[in-house]
Amino acid sequence: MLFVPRPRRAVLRGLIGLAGLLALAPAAGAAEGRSAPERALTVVGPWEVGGLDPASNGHAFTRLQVAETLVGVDAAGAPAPGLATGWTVAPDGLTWHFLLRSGVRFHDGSPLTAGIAAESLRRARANVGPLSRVPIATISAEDGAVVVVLQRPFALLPAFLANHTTIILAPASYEPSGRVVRIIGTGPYCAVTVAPPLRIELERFEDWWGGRPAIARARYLAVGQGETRALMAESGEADVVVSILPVSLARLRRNPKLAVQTVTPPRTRLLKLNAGSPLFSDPRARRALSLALDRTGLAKVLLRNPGLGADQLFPPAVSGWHAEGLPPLTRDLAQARLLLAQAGWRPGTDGILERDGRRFAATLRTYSAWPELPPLAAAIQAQAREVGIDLAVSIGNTSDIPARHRDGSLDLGLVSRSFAMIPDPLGTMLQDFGLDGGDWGAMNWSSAETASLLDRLAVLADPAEREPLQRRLAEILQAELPVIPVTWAELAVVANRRVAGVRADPLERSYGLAEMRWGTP
Amino acid sequence: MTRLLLGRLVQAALVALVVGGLCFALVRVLPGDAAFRIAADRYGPDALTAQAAEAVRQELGLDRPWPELLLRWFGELAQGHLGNSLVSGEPVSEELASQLGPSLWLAASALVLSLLIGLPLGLVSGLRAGSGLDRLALIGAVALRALPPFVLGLVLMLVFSIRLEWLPPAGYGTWREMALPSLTLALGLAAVSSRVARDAVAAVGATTYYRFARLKGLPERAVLVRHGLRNAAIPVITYLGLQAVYLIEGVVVVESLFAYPGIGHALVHAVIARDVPMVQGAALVMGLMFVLLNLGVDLLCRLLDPRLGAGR
Amino acid sequence: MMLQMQDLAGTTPPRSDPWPISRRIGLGLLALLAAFALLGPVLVTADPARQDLSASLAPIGSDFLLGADHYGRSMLARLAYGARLSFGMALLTMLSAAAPGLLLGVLAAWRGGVTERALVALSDIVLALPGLLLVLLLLAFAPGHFLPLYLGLSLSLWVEFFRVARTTTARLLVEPRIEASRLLGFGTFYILRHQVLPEIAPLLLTLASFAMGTAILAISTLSAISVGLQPPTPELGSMIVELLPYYDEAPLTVLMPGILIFLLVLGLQLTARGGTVR
Amino acid sequence: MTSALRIEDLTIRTADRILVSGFSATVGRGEPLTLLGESGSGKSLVAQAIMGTLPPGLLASGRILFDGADLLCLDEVARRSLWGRRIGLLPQEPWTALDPTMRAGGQLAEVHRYVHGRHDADGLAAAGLGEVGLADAGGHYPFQMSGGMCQRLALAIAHAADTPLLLADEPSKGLDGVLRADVVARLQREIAAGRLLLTITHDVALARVLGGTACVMLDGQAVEAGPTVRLLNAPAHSYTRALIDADPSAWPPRTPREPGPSVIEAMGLAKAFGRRRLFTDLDVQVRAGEIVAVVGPSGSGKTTLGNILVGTERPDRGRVRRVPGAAPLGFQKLYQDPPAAFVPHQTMGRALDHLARRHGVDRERVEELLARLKLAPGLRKQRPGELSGGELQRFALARVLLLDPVFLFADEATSRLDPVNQMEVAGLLRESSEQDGLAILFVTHDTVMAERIADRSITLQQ
Repeated sequence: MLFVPRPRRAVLRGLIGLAGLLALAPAAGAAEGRSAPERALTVVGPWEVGGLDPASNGHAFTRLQVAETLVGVDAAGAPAPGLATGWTVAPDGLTWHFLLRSGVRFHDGSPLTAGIAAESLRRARANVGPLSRVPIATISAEDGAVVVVLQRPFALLPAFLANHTTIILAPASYEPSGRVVRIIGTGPYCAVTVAPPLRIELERFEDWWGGRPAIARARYLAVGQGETRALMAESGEADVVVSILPVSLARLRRNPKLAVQTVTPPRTRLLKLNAGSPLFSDPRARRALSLALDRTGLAKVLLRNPGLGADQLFPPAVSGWHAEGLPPLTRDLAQARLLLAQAGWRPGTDGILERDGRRFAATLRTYSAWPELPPLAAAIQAQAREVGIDLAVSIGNTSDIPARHRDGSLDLGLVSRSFAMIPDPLGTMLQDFGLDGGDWGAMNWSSAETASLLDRLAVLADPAEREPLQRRLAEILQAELPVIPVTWAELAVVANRRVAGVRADPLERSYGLAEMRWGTP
Repeated sequence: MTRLLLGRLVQAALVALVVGGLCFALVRVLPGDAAFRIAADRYGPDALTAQAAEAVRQELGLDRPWPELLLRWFGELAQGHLGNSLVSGEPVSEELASQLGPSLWLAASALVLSLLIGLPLGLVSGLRAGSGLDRLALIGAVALRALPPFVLGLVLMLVFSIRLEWLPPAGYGTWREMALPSLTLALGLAAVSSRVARDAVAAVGATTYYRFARLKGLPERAVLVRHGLRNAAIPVITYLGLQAVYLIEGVVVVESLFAYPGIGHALVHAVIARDVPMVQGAALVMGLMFVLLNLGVDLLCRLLDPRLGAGR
Repeated sequence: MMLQMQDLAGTTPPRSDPWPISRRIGLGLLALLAAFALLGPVLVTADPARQDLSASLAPIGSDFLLGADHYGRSMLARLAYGARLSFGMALLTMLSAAAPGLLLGVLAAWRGGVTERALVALSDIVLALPGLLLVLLLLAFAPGHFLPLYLGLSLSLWVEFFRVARTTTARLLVEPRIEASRLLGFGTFYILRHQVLPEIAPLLLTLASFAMGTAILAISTLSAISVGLQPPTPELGSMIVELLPYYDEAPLTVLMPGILIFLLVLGLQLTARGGTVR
Repeated sequence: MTSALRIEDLTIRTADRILVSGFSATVGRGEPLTLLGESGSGKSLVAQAIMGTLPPGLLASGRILFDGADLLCLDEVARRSLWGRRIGLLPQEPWTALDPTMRAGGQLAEVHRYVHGRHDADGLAAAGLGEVGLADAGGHYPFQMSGGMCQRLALAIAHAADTPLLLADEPSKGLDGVLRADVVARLQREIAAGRLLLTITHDVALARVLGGTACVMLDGQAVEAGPTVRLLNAPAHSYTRALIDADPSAWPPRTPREPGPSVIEAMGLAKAFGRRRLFTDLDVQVRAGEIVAVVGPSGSGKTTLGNILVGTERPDRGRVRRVPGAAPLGFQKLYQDPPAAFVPHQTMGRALDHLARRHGVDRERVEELLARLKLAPGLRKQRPGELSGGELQRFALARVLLLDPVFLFADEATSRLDPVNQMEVAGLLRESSEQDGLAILFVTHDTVMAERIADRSITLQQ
């Protein structure tokens, strides 16, 4: 034993002091963003920052305008010049020329060449992503142009080249193995630090081909909780907040310091049914379920906007696809019960329908990646109950839907489907309503007519020619209901009034940092 | 002393083995196709397709026999590697490092705050055990204890960010962003530690030696500081040793509410995404941190109470 | 009078009143809550799952006694059913954590030696394992079910009981009175039953009260990361999460489940410690 | 410096009963006052009244004059200002009154530093420790010091306070002969230094050596007072006499008797704790009807030896042989601290019933045993905390005798009792050894008691 007196008090003081330090000392990177003369524009969004791989996180870099694609998108959602000033297609519809914009430089100063662009595209094609679904034969470079040769005509090529997985990066971005180790793009902002999972720091790229952006420094913060995002806006910590919970909207609108914009993106929350299951193989059952839904109620209460009730697949904003005058999907419990009765379902003792001993009971699967889905599911559950359909809600992982689509164990799924991955909705339609259905679309449902319609659309470029086909498609889906539209979506962007030039992009392709500037609050 | 260190060392080793094996086994036997889960986490809900999942399966060789995978993990662990994340492909150690830092800052500051709040409160209520103030403190503690952390956090945001506009509601980088989350955690901790402190103080106050210190003629302050605090601190510290785990892992909600990067966040994310190496890595780090922390607690207690060192 | 126990420093005899006022209040509270949880579902006719979107967030005192949640479901009904489920499950968790914790703790202290060292090592490892991990993993087997959730919780909760039971028992066992009882021919069971249990009971009670609170909160915490939710089942913890977005429009409604939890923990606390020094 | 402490007509009462009535006494320079009496006689209350630490709910009337003020009229603050400056305390059983987590030096130094604000407190402390022979114990914690060392540290603290008035509370309690003499010597030094000394004790021998005046208390009354020597030599009051007779030195010597057959034998016992060797190659034999005393300084292994014999501890070497045919429960033990040997929440009645039921003893047997041990039936409803040490120890004896043991290990069984009870219990032990032929191993630190009660003694050295 140590009998020698030790200076215990001193040791203790030391410890306490240390503790104090811990409390007060600023955490790592304290100085960041505070010492700068001009405030960094803070953009807050729900999407976490993943790695650098364009296939998984390209969207982050297009939204923040760090990297750009050959083809852009205009206000109407049609393909527009991007890094390519224009394109031509040979009469055979196979060979495409994309003329590169001249004088474009990467953030590391190196010039953009056709070769580099072609290389990026080849990588994108080899990787997971939409481009790998395009019937491409070769991608090569000619002087000042990227040449894409197809196996068969495919009019959507430009739209596919607007997808964020096809961003053009400087050769220095890749390490020999082909892994992206830094993002060197051509956009108006360069990524100074990419700190997964929550932050990206941006700096203005002085010699962007589009001119010098007004705001010098910006940063993106990923904030998962909708409530927190709203508070970030209210507290003035954030300059621009993307995607606000419907509940918070009214409050934010009342706030004089904030400007709220809402747009309707081409996104629909829909019920994906297994048309192969005995429950839903009969179209009458699908229609009955659709008739049981109080879409307006759902939209009013949960989305705080009655107009979002989806009475057909596409919202009005999607021109050419939203079919005017299509008989809307409405609520009619009597009609629903009638249809179910015709389909042979009789109410059992507990009010749940039965047919030769089998209850009309199914599992409604959804996931929490979109915060509105679980509440919607709970409401749908209650409404289905009223016509005698017993749904058990299971909230799981996003992957459950495609996985169970594959092994056929899905009866019913509530999903949020975006038709903007490829700016042209057809891109998604091809994926979802082809002959053997799609991971997020039809399941065990196919219609020869739909298939042929899609095939014909795939080679047509002229909107006027496409319009009737698209309308026909909408009619079939409305009648057959391989998927039941529930609500459309609304994207709310809130900006502090000290920032001017904020524009909400329905396609969620870009936050439009380059157009923003500091205004007078 | 050496025995103590040795014991903790053995514990650390055991933890490493158990954590590694258990996480691996559990994550393996979980229902749901790992390839799909990983793909979902990589490409997001909109871009996830079966085709993507298949690509993932090929790339990661998820269909390889599991003993091979487990053994490789342990093998790499022995050399100090934690493997690569299945989702991002980055080394687990790097991913954790970027989140461990903030987590530690958060935990440490929360711990200190909770002491600054809990101890004085416990002290006064302990000295006046049974008084109105004591009862009030109890009710306060219970209230804090009954309030889910995210509700508490929200309230704090509303007060400090919206009403007073003192602190940012979320983000990270400087102490300002850290203040609210650590306060949220600290209050939850202080709720209980204040009661522990209160009981400890009350107990010490009832001892003969404490009263004799008074009769010696020491001023009350000296009595408290010289004979009260040290003796009362021992149970409090031991308790905090247990609670610190809660700090490291219980923070998940707080982290997501305040958009603060942390290891709890990493763990949940990894489990959901079936990112086995990340799960193992995160769990391992947490486990070892716990061991380390308890070592600290043991040493501190011995420092305060020499009887413990004497093997009594 | 126990003056012979006093020395000059003026020891006051320990308060021996087994029913201090605070304990009575606590018991009263618990009784009320129990009644609400058990009788509520029977008396309240409203269906906790019945939605009426037109009555979304109806205020207190309207055609709903305690108002309605965002789906227009009767809060009263949901609280009653929620209380039954949450309290019941919390009790279950607490018991399934306390029973093994207590037994193993006493066993460890009683047998000592290898048994003790092994058990302590085990508990240390469990402690070092993130409880969250255990719960998450267990849950993945039966997503959306509460039972595995609570059992998963008790997997990490039992340790605390174990540690307390062990240390207190160990301290008791060296007391002369235990040795005396042994010499007087009393068996192990008698000693545990009449001498050990009665003395560690109060401590365990305090632990238990916190454990139940912790259990319910853990649920809400997990619901917050959307684990363990299973609509439309009313469960206090997940109710808070469901309602949270509406904190601005219906703060009181959001708080209601929280208040129930608060009353439960408070009641347990008052009962367990009776406001006296432990 | 103050000349005297005068207590006039002090009465202490609770709401419903009087605990001390009309007590008057004076402590003068060189005239120490010793309050004699059993626990519960109210002597502690008097001291508490002086100190101002009466438990809440007790009211004191009368006057306690000191420094020309009436202590009873002082408010909290004024009272505290006296502690350690005008009135000092020598606590009973100092090992419980010392901070277990503070070194000896610090506990002494703080008196200099915080009470008297003297410079070089540490130096003074070191000197003070040296004076009481603890020079090299300054770095020790209480748990590293023997009872005697703790007692001396307490004395050093009291000395450092250097208060005109010193209250000594049972200063000889739990100390063996040598240590007790040491304490007395130091107290006398304080008296010589002109300090007023008020001692509370039930130790007649202590009172005798302290001299001055003595006052015998019974049930809150001062039954007899006067110069100690006269009072102890010519006691007027019966209780005083009882008290004097109760002192072991006054016990009738044990009549030599022919011991019965050997009940238990131990050969070549050896026991050590870590590096500390208690005893090696020790032989012990106890015969039926024989009382064997084990004496020796604290820490010499007296208790351990007894435990080995009853089988609650194992020896490192050597073996214990019990008489063939003796029931395993025939070897029993009495404990030093009676309350610690009972289940606190169990009434005596229940405890006995459980025991009787377990061993199939019939009620009559229990009743007559209780009667024989002078335990009123009313006590059966009490819990341990509500009984006096004497009563508890007699219950302990009762429950042991219920199993008709052949061997009993009495571990300091009387040391915590006041004289009258002590004699009574000792008498009962003697009685049962004579009547039932019980073999008793009587462990004590009190050599006088040992030679009075035992047939022979074993002395263990440190």
